Amino acid sequence: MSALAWQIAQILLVAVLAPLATGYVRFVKARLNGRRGAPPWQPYRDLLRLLKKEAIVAPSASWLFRAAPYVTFAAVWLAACVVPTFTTAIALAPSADLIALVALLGLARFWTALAGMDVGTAFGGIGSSREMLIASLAEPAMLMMTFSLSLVAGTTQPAQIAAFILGGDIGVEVSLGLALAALVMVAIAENGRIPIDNPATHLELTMVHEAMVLEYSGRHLAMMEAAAMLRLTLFMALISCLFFPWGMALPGDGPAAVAVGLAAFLAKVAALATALAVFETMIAKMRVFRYADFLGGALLLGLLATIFLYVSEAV
Amino acid sequence: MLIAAPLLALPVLALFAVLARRAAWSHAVVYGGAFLAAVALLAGGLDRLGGGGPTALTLPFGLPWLHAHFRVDNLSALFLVIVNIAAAAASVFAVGYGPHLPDQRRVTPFFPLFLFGMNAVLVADDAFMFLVSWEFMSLSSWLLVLSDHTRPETRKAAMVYLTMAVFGTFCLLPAFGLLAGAGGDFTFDAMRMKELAPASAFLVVLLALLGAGSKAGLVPLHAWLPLAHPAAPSHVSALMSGVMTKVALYGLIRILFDLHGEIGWQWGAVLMVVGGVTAVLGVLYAVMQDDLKVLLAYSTVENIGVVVIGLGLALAFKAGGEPALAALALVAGLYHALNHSVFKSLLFLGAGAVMSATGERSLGALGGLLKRLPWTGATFLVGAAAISALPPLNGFVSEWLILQSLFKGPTLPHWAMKFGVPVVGALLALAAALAAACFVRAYGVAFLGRPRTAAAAEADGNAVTLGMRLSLAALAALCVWLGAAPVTMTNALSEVVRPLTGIEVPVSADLGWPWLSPAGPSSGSYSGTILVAMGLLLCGLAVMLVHRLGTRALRVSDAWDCGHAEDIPQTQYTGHSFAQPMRRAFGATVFRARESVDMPEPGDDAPARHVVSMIDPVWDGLYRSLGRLVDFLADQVNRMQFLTVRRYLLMMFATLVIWLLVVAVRQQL
Amino acid sequence: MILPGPDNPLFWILGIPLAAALLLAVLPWWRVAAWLNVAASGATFAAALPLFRARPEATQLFFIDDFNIYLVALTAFVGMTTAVFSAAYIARESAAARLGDGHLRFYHSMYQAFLFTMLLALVANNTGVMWVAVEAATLTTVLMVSLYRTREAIEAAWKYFILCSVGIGLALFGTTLVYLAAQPVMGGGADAMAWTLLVERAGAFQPDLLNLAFVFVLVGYGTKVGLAPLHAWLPDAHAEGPTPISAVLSGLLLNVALYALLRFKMIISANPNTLEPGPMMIVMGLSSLLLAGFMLYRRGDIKRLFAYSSIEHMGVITFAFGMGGALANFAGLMHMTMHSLTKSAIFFAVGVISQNAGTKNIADIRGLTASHPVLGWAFVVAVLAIAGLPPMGVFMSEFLVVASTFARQPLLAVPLVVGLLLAFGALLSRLQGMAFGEPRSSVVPHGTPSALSTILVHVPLWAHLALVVVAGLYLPEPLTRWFQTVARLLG
Amino acid sequence: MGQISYEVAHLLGATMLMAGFGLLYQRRLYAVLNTFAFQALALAAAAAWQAHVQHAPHLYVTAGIALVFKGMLVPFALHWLVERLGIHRSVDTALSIGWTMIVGVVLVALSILLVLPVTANAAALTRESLAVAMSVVLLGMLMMITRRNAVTQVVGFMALENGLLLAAVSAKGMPLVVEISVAFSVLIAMTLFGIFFFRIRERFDTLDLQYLETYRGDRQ
Repeated sequence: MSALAWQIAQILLVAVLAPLATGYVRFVKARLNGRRGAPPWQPYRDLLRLLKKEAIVAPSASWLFRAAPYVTFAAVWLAACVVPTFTTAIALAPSADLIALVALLGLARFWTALAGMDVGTAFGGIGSSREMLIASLAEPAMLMMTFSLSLVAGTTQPAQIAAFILGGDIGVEVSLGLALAALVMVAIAENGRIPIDNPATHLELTMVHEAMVLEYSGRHLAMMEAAAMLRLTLFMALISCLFFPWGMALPGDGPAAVAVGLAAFLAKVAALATALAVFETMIAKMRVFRYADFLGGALLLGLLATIFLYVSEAV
Repeated sequence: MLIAAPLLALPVLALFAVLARRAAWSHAVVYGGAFLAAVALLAGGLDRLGGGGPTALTLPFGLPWLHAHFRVDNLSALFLVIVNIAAAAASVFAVGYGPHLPDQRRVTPFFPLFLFGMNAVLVADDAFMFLVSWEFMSLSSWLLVLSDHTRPETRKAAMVYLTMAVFGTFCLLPAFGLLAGAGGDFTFDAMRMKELAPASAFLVVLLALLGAGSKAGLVPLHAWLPLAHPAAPSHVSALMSGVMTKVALYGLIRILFDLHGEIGWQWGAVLMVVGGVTAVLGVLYAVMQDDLKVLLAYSTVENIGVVVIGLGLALAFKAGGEPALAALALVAGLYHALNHSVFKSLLFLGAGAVMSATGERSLGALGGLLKRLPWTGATFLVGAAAISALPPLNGFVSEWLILQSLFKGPTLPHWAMKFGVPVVGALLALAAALAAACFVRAYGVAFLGRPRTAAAAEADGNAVTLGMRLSLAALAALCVWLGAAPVTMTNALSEVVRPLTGIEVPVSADLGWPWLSPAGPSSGSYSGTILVAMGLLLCGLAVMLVHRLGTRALRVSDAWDCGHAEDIPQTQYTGHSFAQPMRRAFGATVFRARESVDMPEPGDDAPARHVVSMIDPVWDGLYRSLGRLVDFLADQVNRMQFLTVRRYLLMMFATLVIWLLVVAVRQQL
Repeated sequence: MILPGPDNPLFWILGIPLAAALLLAVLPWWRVAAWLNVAASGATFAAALPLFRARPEATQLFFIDDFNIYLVALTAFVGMTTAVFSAAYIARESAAARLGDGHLRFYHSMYQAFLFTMLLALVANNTGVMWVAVEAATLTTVLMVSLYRTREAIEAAWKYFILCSVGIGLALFGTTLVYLAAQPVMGGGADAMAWTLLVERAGAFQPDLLNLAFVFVLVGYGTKVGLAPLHAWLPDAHAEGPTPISAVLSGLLLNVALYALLRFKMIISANPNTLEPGPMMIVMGLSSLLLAGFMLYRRGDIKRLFAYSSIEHMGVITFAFGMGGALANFAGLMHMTMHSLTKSAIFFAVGVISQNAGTKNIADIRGLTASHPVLGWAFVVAVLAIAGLPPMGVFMSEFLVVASTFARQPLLAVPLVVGLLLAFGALLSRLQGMAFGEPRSSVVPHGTPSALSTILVHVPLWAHLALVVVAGLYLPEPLTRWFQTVARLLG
Repeated sequence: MGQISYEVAHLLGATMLMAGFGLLYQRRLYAVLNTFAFQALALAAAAAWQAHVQHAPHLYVTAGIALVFKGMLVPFALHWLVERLGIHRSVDTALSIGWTMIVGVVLVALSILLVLPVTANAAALTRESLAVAMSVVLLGMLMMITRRNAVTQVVGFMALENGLLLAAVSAKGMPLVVEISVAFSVLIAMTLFGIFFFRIRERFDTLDLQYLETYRGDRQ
């Protein structure tokens, strides 16, 4: 029964936390750039404002255009619900594993990309097309990472992997490091961060995610934005769950351990967000057609992570 | 009875179609009859799948000393189900679709025959009847491809198709010959009993792979598929792509898992690599296509690759002494076969609906159809999502199962497998991701955006009749059902694979019915049912929240498009432009894709052109060179037609003298 | 030497065509002659049927066994159906003034004479009589090949004549050698040429002499069978003569020549010390198959196309007999029968097609299924049948040949399969070009077909096709038994 | 039987073989015809001798046919044809005469090599005749191949056929020899008729067969 309670708590937590995490990243970046920046809770205000605004829909748009924000948001939300954050004892844990997670993100992307094409503008098409290219390499990279983790831990369930790593008899593995690197690269790409995409850009020819949602406004845009924020949080949760699960509560743990887990999770998110901000500040955006190299690299790292397992086994 | 009677009814229908070809209502009768027969066969298959041992029947024709053997076991029953789901849907669809064809009289007689051929392959229990049905299936579908015979490209497609089909038969035929041995007992029972010499065993697998692979469309034997499948009328394309390729896989499974005794793990590796390459190449081709049906055909190639990865994995596990994992991989492959038949039929029928409404099948001529064809658009979306392996639809479940079993691959003791499996896994993942790109492109360009031509703008929603809509909706519902509640089907599948792997695999036993947990609950589990429920819940929650917190006001106004919005629909992204990043990233190496801009001199008012050149490595490297070789040799040999009588006499004389010398030499020895 | 009396079916089988030939030679009205031709062929077929009930005693001259019984029936049957087709064909040729009355009188007489010689070759128990009959068959057809008197026809006839005469000469030498081998054992005289006796005693013959004899017989009768590289006469003789003659040449004469060859092979096989004749037949069969496979790609003349297809099939059959063994021999016998029925059906169709199109040029024939649906589809079925697609009969024999070869000699099966595929590709591309696409609009047919002549073509055509389809799935039990007996004898 | 019968048969066979070489050697058409007539006479003599030795009176018929038809009628007919049709009187060779002779010798060697070991236990008469007959057959074929003119080809064919008949008459007690020789005669008559016929119809301007071949169907 507690699993259900924790699950509900997580559902609410990720939804509430997501804008804050994004706001925090922006905040740190602004500070690093020497600006004052908006406060970290600014995204809440933005979203609320958008919700209150009238939504504008082009005449050429179909029902899909209006449904996509909700579907996208729900898919990402669902994905974020199944990644253990503060405890592995959540009710949905056995219902979706890492593969399903990748696919849920794919579902969100599928709808967003379609929505980008629905109005029939050039920019929407550009965004969708590039997004799908990125995904076509990012997804395999993430699956390869899953593969290596499943070889280490014997499972694809994030909760089980976290438990396995917490179990401790693992030591430092080269392949885990490679897998982490792959996941980070994928995370950067999937969230449209520099060097793949610039979330703040409005220079048309360089944007990817923003181009897809270009035609959205009002509550639709709010949903899309919220989904993006949620996705960022999701990846942070994923990285911390799979590679830094320390502090996370396990099934059977009491509320005290869960409280510790929650604190640890918030700390991890803060740390990752800071790291992201620092990284983005230091690096420049890539040309569109170098994405393939970047993500191909991620895919290769994922593959290497798997193969290194045998190397270390053989040694 | 449930199987024999409808099977025999199909040729009768064909005869009726010939006799009543002038009657306007004849097609409705034929397709209606085909529908009933398919439903009966489907019921028969499901019934058999429900339980009981195999039923066998021997009839006094076929090879005289052998007679014709028929048998329905679980594997046949499963494929009967696969075939006849699509067949029933296609028949219903065809009632409304048929009149849109240029010459329906060239379709109705062969459609039931095609169904007959496919079903007969599944129930055949000796090599002769198997091959007769197999060829019959090819033959009838060849005629269906040729129904639009006045177009030269159709004839070329048909030509390549049947030649490849016969090539396949000539591979399977010797494989059966080897399995039967010199004694010539061609019943499958005798083959199961037989021990093969190592060389023969090797050859059998190779030939089976070539024979069934060419029919299924494995790279590099796939070349006919994207030519022939699109050339046929859409309801036939649906069957060819969705179902006939499955019949080919049935043949492969029947030989590799049932008739053949022991197969080395190396063949599993070969199958996996071939499958992986097929999957990636297939989808890469698909993502570049402009013709909707060609795109779908190439996507079939991809999916066959995916299934074959599963089969290869199962072989490797079986040989490696891991029957439980072999069963899992086989279940995964079979489930994907089933799923693909459902959503590929759906997509092809959708393409048919688009064609009947617009008369176009080129992506460049479509656009904005979702508004004009809501039924087709919605169901096609389901199909596109399913084929892109998105949860909670069926395509995802089978890909998930395949990945799960793939992740267990490194438990095999062979180093080649340990290193190879991750690579295949990467190929599979790449294919899946590209498939999503491919179908976002296809759906986005055809159904979304603004109409690119008048034909698309004036798409006639009434052309998609009730029957067509029903058939599309039924298949779409099936996609959802097979995705959301996969357990009933996977349990049936584990019954199917039990005799083939010798072990039962309780795909969902550990956690209860909503979850699939193929290799134990701690190894990975998935629940489509719960995800659907949760997804709907969260979606509803989001909608509720938004509407509570925000306004519901909505205004229809011009598109923003960064201020560049223009009325000309040509400013939209096209299929070609959508594919450009993919073409640059992958096509440059695989297809040697080159882009060049042809910019006229200043003062020249010719339009600038952007030219893309691509080379199909398989077609050019293999088929064209083979064609050239045949041409060259034919030219050389043809000289013998124009010699003088004296030279012909010389040939005769030389033959005589050579044989005399041979005899002289052999007598001395 | 006892000739059969009227109570013996052989009397009628041989007597009817012989008498008809003589009668037709003097009958001046070709319309009557055409019907008489049909009637005589029908009567011959009817006379052949009692053989199934009771076989006459074997004499030194004639005999009926499991091997020739069905060949006699087949020959009489195809002779009859071709005569029916011929009536339609000739009527249109005559109407188009392509053949004169004198030619036609000669034609009908020779047709019956040809049937007579073939039946004689089949029922002859004496190897010498068989030889004479095959030679006479050559002579009767040579003149018919040159019937149109075009330069191509005369050239074809000349080549046919020279090559087959030399071939037949070599066959005689082989026959003499067999006699010489038998003579020390059997003491000379007619006994030493009677096949039934030869086969019984062959074990005691001098094996080396038999080897030598087989080489001559193979090259000799092989020429007549059309085995490459002895085939040169065949395509042109088929292409330039009247189409009914092409039908019987392909459907019957090749079989008869092969039959002669096989009779000798049985003698050789009956002697345990001879060299295996199989490899020679395999080589000749494969070379025919491959040669024809390539040749088919360059054919522009519809009749020559199918003539090469006959070479291909004779190659397959010879290969099958060369492989030997119960399965392959059975397949060979089956293939002989099926090829005969199918190929003659194809020539029936081709005859009408080229009359309709006014040309034999493949490139000028288009869209048959659209312009002449019934004929066009019959043609499609027939060509698919000859290309070896099920459910037609050729598939069954090809199935057996390929499967059994692979089980025994996988390496030999590779060229076999390559050849079959090559031939298939060529035939298919030609078939698609002719049967599908937009029909040609600017076609000047040779004469217009009457309703009767259309029926006269379609009845034999569809009858053959029906037989071929049925046989592809179901062989009557006695036929199977005969095939199996013969297959055993062939070793 | 005995030595004499063997010697005579041997002599006649050898004569035929020599005549066979003679055919290859001749450069003039009339000389070829004469040589052929000589070979036919030798055949007739051989047949008659066998009729005598084997006490087989029907062989006299064969001998008669050979003598009258091949020894006289055919050479005369060919003479007439050559004159009437104005055919070149010289032999048009595809392989030089020297080489033809060498190949001929090789062929004879092959025949002997093949036949002699095979017939080790047969009667000496048969043995010798068979080797000679086979040589004559092969030489006749060689002639057909190495000579271009239609008339020489026909002569080659008839020489081949002489060899066949020699084998047939030498085979002790072989039935049907007469029928066979009649059949061959018909064949030859038809050949001559054919040549004459083609010429009469004026389809071809020459009897050199190369011209005939240009009328082959199915050229592309």
